[in-house]
Amino acid sequence: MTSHSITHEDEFRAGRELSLDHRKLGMWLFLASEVMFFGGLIGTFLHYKATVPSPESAELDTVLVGINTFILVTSSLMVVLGLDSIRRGNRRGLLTYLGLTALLGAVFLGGQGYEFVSLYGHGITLTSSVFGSSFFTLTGFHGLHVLIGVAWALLTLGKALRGKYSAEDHVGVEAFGLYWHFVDIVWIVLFTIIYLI
Amino acid sequence: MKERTPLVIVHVTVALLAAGFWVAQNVNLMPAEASTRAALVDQLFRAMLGLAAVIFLLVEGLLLYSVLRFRRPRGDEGDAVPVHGNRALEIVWTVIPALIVVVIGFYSFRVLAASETREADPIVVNVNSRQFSWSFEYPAEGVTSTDLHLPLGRQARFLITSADVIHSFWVPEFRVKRDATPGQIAELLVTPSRLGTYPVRCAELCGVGHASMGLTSQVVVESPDDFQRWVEQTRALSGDPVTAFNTLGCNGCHTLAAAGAIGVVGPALDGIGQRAASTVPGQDAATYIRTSMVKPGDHVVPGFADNVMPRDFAQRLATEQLQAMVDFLMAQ
Amino acid sequence: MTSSSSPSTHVASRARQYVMVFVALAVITAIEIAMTQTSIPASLANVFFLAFSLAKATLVATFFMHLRDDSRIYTAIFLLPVVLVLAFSTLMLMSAGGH
Amino acid sequence: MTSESIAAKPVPAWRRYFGWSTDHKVIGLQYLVTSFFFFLVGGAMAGMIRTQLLAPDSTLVSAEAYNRLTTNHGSVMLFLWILPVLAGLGNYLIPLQIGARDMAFPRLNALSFWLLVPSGLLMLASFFVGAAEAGWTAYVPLSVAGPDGQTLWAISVVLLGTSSMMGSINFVTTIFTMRTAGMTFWRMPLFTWSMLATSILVLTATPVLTAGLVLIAMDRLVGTLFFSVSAGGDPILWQNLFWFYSHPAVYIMVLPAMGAISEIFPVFSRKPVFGYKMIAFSSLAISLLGLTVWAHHMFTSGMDPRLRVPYMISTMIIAVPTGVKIFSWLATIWGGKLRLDTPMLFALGFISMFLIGGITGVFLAAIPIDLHVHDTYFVVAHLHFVLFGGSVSGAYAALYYWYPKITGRRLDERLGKVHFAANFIGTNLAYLPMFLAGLLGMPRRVVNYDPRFTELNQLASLGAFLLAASVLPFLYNVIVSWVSGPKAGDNPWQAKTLEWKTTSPPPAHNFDMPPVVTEGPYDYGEAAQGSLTPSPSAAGD
Repeated sequence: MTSHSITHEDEFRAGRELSLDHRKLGMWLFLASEVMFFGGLIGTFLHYKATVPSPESAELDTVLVGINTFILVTSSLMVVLGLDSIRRGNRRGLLTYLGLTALLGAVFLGGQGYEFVSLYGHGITLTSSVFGSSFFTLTGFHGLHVLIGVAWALLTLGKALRGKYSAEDHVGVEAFGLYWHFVDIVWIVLFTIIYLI
Repeated sequence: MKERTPLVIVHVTVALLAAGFWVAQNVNLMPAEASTRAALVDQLFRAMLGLAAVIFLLVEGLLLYSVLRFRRPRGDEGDAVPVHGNRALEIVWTVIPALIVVVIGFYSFRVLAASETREADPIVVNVNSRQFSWSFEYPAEGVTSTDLHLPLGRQARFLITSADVIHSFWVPEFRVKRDATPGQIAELLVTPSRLGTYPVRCAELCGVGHASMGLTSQVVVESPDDFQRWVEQTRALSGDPVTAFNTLGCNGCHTLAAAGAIGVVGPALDGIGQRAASTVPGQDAATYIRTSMVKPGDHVVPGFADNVMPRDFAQRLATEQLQAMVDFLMAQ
Repeated sequence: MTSSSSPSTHVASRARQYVMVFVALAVITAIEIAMTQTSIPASLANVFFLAFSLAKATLVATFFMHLRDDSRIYTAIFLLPVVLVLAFSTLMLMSAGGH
Repeated sequence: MTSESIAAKPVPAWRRYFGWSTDHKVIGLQYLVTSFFFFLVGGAMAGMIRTQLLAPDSTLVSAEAYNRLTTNHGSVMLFLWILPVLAGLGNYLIPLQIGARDMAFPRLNALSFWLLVPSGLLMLASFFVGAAEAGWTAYVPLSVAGPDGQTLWAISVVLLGTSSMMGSINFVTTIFTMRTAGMTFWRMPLFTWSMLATSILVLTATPVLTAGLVLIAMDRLVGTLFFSVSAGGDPILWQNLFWFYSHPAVYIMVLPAMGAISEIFPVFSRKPVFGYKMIAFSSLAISLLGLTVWAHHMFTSGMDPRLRVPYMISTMIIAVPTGVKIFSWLATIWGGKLRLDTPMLFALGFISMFLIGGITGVFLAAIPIDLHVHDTYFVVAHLHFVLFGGSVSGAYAALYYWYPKITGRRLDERLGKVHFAANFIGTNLAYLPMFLAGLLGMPRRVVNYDPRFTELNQLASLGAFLLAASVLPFLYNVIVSWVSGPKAGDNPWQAKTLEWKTTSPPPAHNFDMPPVVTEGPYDYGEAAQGSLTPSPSAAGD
């Protein structure tokens, strides 16, 4: 029994020598594959943007989506401030900032829902044109990631309420944060290629 | 042993090169060369085959020699003399293949550039494909045919497209293929260099009729005079329902003796004139045949797949053309 | 990461840095939206938009995702697919020009 | 995380293999057995295909059934046999080879296996609703129009890809963070190196295929217009997305097999592996180069002419690291004391047959030749020499080599040699004639063919039937030896890699004491002895 408990502590020694935490490494590898997934969808969108004229894109409301972008960027700030709190042992701060993150994520989704509904009102739908198909698929998959992120934020919040995180142990918060910032980065790119260019 | 090693290496190298040279000179695995491109491609292929033979014999020879020569003596449980690597050797077997690859790449590029050079006054042929047949349209000559006739020695400029899924236009004797992609027009240049009749195949899986697609078409390379004669004959026959039947692509799926068609994807049409009246209650023969052409989904003959027959004959054919085809089929 | 038992006094807050990064992100976004309302020629504006987008993504990855302080291995894992996606998208756009 | 595997009973009860287990050895074996089942399924489909092709105008199966058979034969063999059998080997071996007690994420590991089973059954079940019939390449627009099974196929491949990505996250994390004391990167066994290179490819290439399959599934289910030509959809787009994964997939399927035979050559030659670092580097080089060459599958499809030559060059360059591996293996056995046991025979067979696949790959990269042989039986022959002569031979070599590790028993050598001979002759007989058929003008995926190819096809079918028969002695050997084979001892091959430094089969926690590594994995013929000494910290407790 004793030798087993020693090996248990010793298990990730190679990772520590490289200053790698296995949970964070797993998260980064997952994000790397997510980059490729969105890369496939982004490549599709750009290809059609270049080959098929899309007069519908004039209906896009850049200002509304710009505000939504601002909201998502703000939510990223909330995550790092939450992480900063727990790193200094401030659990109350973590709870507040995680709650704000989930709230801002939900607001972003609301904004996106509003945008989708108004585009459908203009006759731009998933099946109306190649632009519609690639626009809704790309932003829809991003929205799905935000939705999962909100659920994850609430889950992390629940764990934080039960006192799972401390100044020494907060990799769970960090892993969630990596995911959330990644979703933020994807949006920064999508905002540029869909709405600005 | 040690002093003999360089000599052995020289002997083996000479023998391998001689074998490769012999293979390049004497082994022909290709069908007839019927285009100028084919001659270039075959030269490249034979050169690569010679190189491949050298590498193949070298590796398999070393493998076989090692297996025979370096067997563990019975009862010897010890290890062999350890060798972890040899910098010079490793550089050699990295650099030599790299050089070979560069040479092959350069040679391939030369062949590609030479075989895609435009010549003056090409004959333009629109290659139209659909499930499961080819039709060849000569815009300048004003004729359309299921066979591809080409004058010897004059560059042909194919403009290849598809009406439904991806097909691939392949004439093995020309050594080239090009995908027929719907919504796109692909260009292909070929200069026929040998008189004769050659098959044309579809190389890209296109559905249930993929294997038989092209069996009703062939490539005929003929003298410019013969070609001119063929154009005039074909033009004279252009109103003929048999020609229409074949150029519309009906022969890709249906059997019809009068048109020489042997397709099996759709129902056979021999005797359709008699059967048509009694196939669908309440429809006379002419109505049934007309409906089957313009709305093929209404009555699918049992045992055959729906959604194979094109849906667009009502748009593609003028009223009188449609009527002529119905009359033609009624007489079968 | 410190293993001190009373971390609250030892770990300095990075909130200031985070807020500064956030302000930079917000300002860039504001400039972008403002630019869409002006009549700068599209080709010129697009260069700026791409540069802004790259800058914002880099700021988030570097500071919010801590790539600056963490092991370089994480950076490599993230950059390899980014480079591949850039190459893939460029080639997709090039082949779009071919038709 | 790994506390579950510690709590498990030291002697594995047979029941653990039929349920949720987080022990990497149980999961590895689950992968191996499941994938072999699917190998038999895919082989049965191949048997029907080759029976149909015995005669040029055979009507044994309809054209529709034939297209469904070829499509699912390819998909089952790639996604449900080769990928999972190699994942199974990786699962079983990586923690043992680096001295860890389990994978970094044991539950994720179990999940990735249990995702495989329903996805595989889903693919087979698609035969009840009209199986996919657009080829395993699923070119649009044909695949958008096909029967309902095409949708199930797409979903199944997405799930299988997800399973393979989860496995790869686990492999990379395990290799980076769980190596035992002294197990530096340059002391890692080459099989572990190859799995690392493979996992990088899986993680970067698979998601792009997933994205493409999502587009096909949405076109079919929701009515989006991605591949609707009349709306401006581009069929070439799918080919880019598909081949971005499916070309690297070839390396995903062959690199671990190369890793496995890199383990076998030094052991059965009693010599260190020649050019260890070069072999490891060449795995990484192949995987990185492999990500840049996908469009060489599209030379005939109307890609931008300016791009063709760069793709040709990058494709050909892959021959260089591949050649480095082959020559390093030859140098490893050169001057050794060779034992021609079955694992070694299959490893030698790998070289001799993979070589043919590799050389013909350079022919296919040369654009002028590709324009003739693309989509013909030449390609069919090439890919089977790579994947059957290469990957499957490597998998067999690995199974013969590590069977005593997994079961603690020896396989019958005579049956093994019969299996090897039948497999070797069958492979060459089945696939060599196909090169000629393709060069002479036979397209691939045809249910009937020109009668002048009859003899070539009959030879190929004969070879295929021999391959089918060759499975029987293997199955018999594996089953009977498991029950009543002679005990193998812990290290029957006197190998030096870490997996042989524990009992065979290993205890649930792999090593009684965490091993400390003091030398390389293949130091045969060196004076140093006793690479395995108890960890000082463990001993001191």
